[in-house]
Amino acid sequence: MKQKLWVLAAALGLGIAAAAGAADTVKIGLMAPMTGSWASEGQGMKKIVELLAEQQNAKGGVLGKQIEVVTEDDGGDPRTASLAAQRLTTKGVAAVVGTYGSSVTEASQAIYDEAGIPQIANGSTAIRLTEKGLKHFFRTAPRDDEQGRMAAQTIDKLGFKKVAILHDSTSYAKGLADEANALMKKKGRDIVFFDALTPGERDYTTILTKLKGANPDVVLFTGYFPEAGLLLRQKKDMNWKVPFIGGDATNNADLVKIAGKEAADGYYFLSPPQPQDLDTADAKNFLADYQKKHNELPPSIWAVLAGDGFRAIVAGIAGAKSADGGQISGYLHKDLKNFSGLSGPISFDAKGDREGEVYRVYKVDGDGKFVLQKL
Amino acid sequence: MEEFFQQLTNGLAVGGIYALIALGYTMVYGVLKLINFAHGDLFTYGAYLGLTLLTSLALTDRLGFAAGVLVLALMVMGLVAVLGALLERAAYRPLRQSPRLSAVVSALGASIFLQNTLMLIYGARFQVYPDNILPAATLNIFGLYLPLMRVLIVLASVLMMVALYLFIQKTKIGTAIRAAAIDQDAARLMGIDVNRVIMLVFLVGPALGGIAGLMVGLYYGQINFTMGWVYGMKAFTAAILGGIGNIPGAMVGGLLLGVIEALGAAYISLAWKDAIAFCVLILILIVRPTGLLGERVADKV
Amino acid sequence: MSSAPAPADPVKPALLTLAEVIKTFGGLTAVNRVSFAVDEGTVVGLIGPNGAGKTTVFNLITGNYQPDRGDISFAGRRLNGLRTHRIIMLGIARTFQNIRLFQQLTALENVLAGCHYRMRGGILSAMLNLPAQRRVEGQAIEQALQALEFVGLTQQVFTAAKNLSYGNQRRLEIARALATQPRLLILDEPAGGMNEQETEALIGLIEQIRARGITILLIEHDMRLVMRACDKLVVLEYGGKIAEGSPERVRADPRVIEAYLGTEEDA
Amino acid sequence: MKPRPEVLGAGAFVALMAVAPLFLNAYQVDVLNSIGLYALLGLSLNLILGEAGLFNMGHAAFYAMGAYTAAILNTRYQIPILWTLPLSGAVAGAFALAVARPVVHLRGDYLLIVTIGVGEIVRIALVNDVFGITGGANGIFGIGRPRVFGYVIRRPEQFFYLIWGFVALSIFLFLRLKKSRFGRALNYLREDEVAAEGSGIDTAYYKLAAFGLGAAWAGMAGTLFAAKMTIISPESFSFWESVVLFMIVILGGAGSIAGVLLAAFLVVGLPEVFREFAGARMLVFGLVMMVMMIFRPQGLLPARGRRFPWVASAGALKQ
Repeated sequence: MKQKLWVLAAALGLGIAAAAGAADTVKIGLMAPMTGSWASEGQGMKKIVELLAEQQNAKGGVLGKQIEVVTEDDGGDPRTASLAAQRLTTKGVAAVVGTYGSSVTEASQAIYDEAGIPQIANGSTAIRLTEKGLKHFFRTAPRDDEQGRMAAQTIDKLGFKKVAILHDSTSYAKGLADEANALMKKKGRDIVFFDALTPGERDYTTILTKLKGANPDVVLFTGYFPEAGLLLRQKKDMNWKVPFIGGDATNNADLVKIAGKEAADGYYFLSPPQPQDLDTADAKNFLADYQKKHNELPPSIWAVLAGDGFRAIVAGIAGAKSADGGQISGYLHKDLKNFSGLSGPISFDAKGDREGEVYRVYKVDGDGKFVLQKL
Repeated sequence: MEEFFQQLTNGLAVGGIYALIALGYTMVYGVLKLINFAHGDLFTYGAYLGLTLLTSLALTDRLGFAAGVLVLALMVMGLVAVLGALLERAAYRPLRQSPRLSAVVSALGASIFLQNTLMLIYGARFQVYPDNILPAATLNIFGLYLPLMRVLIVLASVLMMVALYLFIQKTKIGTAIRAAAIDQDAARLMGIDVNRVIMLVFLVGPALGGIAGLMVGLYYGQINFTMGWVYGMKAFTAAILGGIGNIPGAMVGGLLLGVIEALGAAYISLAWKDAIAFCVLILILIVRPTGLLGERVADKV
Repeated sequence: MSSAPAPADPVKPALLTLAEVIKTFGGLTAVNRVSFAVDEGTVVGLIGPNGAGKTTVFNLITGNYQPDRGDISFAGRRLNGLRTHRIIMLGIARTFQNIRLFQQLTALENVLAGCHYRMRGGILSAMLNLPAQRRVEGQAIEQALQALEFVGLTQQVFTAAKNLSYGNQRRLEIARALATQPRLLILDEPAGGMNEQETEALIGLIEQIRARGITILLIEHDMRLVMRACDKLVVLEYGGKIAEGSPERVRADPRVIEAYLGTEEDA
Repeated sequence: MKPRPEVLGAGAFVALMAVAPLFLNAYQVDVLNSIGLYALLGLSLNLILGEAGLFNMGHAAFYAMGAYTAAILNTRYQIPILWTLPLSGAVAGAFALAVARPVVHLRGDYLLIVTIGVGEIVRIALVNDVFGITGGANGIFGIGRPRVFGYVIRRPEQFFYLIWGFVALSIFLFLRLKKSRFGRALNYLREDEVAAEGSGIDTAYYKLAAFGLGAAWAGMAGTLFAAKMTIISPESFSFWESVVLFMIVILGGAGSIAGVLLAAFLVVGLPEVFREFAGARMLVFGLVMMVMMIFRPQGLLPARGRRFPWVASAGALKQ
């Protein structure tokens, strides 16, 4: 046993040696789900941030130093994330981009805050993340309450009266469902159904039958795309023609593959703009570069928002003329106004939330394309 | 009332799949007294192999829908059966004389291993069957919507179960399986090659699990490498519900569990659906550990 | 209670009595209206062909099975419905037909199981290692060592049970049973699998146990042992009692001879 | 008299661990903290699975009970988190007793299935915000940092001493327990239940006692977990958590305290060292489980027979 422990200790020791590197670069951390259920998002985040760093370094880096991106895998899991955060703090990063899931981000927040390292999350939309008064936490993603507001508004504009709300009991989906529910009730909409499905199953006919019994004008599903695809597919099998509206977690090309084009036709969802719908010149140029390098578009807007987080950090370091966490955070809070991000202008409010409206409404057409709607 | 019957048919369709998988559990348990935890993953392999064969060989394009799917089903059954036999050889046979815990742990290890092999090969993302394979038609009977494919799935399941039942009850090989299930030593004395019986059980059970996987893939379209776990747990519950080791029991248990789930979700709570299924399992084990159709056997002291 | 057994000594009631005990499994009647008594200080043998229900009778006495009908009482106390460990605590100890030792544990640990119920101390006193706890442990170990010495396993105190020879495993089982300080010791085929020498030594051991005032009820196929060691025999066939009495009388009983040799129609 | 090699090994291990935080960075210390928590949970499961041989694959449920009790008491009633230790242990233990009572007589693999079911029911209950106190999928956040003698425990190395101190205390107590009649009774159960009952041991009582004590300890480990993470949510108590704990006990050697420690290091520590192969971690787990059962079912460091040194000398005198 003793021997085996020594081997382990030695292996851990090697880890330290590797971590102690040179200090003539500015290190920016990226915490992303490189493995696990959200690995495709994490891969996209990494590709975008690394390409941006490459381009910035070609322009001379920041503060006259080259930028080094240090990526750590959070596995899409809170406990792995807290270890990833510990690793990044010990590697001397100036600031951190990431991550995707809200509960995953939450597990890392306190660690960065206590270490005085600014963190800009890209996919974490849970409201409470910015309600804790953390000085060093920001996000380029919108908040769930904004999406909830947008959902209520869209249902209003489309003229639906009786609404069924279905979530999947995850933190994100439940939060969004609660938010939309409260807003629509206030406006006098009739909420005829509010319940959760079990994610990860195949057969949702039981739920659909129950939903149909409630006879809604529209169903708001706040969960993720795999379930949304199955719901649409099985809904079509039942010959039920009610429209579905989904949240941004259903913004994924696989939705149409799972549902089939015919069943997905007419499905609405809310989302920040798709990468290809970004209309600034900056975004168009960058996406062209990205496509040239990786021969594909970024997997989702969330990866692009990681790129925005990275750009904001670089701007913060340049603006504060320092790689010190406190200075960067101070600059981001006060001085960064209408910074030109890939996804539009970026400013942070006192809580670290992004100012301005980000959500758009999309509809799936007969070819399975996601078409931006003007409502 | 209409909604009640609709939910009933929903439950039966899901239950048919459970029953088909439950047969594999119940056969292995009958002969080896082992919970083959990896059985649910063999089901997943059926779904993945089906997808790969379907897309790479373009069977339905070449042979048409019916013949294509039939050939595909036979191929999947064959491959998964071989996989099942290999599993028995590698993970269970060396432990035949070991304490029960060893075999259970090995089974669990095999399950984790199979599942993650699949993940490394295909990736962690959902895989999607092409959506234009099956004819989409929905029957409307007295106001009940019955998608044609669901009806076919239940029919195919029941057909296979009946065939298996007749095979076990009426053929000589089936008698050997039943004998080995009652007492392996006695069966051996009667000149039955118990190793071959066990091998056979590990061919037939996985073949049925594999075809269930293919049906799920074809009908639901979306598969993923962890799905065998949930289906496996449910199917095992079904096997216990019906009386483990008992083939009609697995059929009854599967269909019943599907219906309990559907009605529980409809009239008790959607969000607690799986908890309801597990409560049924625990209650059965407390109240009637032999299941609905099982017989009570005294423990040897 | 028509055929209630008459105690041999009318002054002193029997230590163990079975009255009209019935046990069925499914459709099979394993024990059919069996009655007999075991007097204190005697050695009683329960014999009969394979499948006659002998071991089932033992399992009924020690509470592993519950009788469907009939009464079992020990030292004036009804045993029906009691769980096995309660019955052991009343003063009945047993060994098993297929040796049931704690295979991975040492001989000493095995025998300490028999001392267990007379010891005091729970989780807390063990964790705190209180003086009382240590004293109790010390006494138990002493008693366990005595039991091991009694059966002649002094050399194997720290040997794992699975590494003992067959004969020694049987002895260890007896030592474990004796460590419960029983009034009645039940032995299920104690000479099973033993060679002649070992059987001889076992007969000596049974004499010694008896000399300690412990009553013995045993199942055995080895007729030499049965005839030499037992004061009384009870013969079972197909779950029912067919004879009872001294070895000489039973040996001469035509029904017993028939049961053991088979009738002409059977053959 | 020369000390035995395992005593030397244990001494070296304690010395090494005592100074480890001085040489390691925050991340590495945090990995050791994770290992410590798993070791603690492994030790608690070892009582049930390793010592008593009861197949429990729902241990995460008891762990969750403790963590949630602590978190609720701390966030709602502002009870300092470490003060909740006894109560969260008691709640987890009482829950285990209530659950185990009707099912504990079931045969090994049936018990396994039931405990998996219980684990899932608890997780579903937590996700569905049962009684409105578990916070649903969000879990409970804002759990206070623990304080020891006025010091706030915050940094990884501070947690290191808290967690490993508790591990050391647990090992100390469990070693004593192992030597006592209680510890032996659990082993009798594992080896042969019928023979145990037939030797006068109340098997039903000891099965429940093993469940209760093991669960109570897991509950206390849950408190430490909640204190360290400051946020707990149902996904931390999934079925796979139970599987990993089951593995730690089986891999190390059922009933072996040193084995559990070693297995915790291997199962939690190695994937951190070889992070680039993280995707294959579970695959290796599965393979190891199969291969171990075939070639080394007793585990890496199997438990040894109790020695009773004073008996050895007494026995020698007699001979």
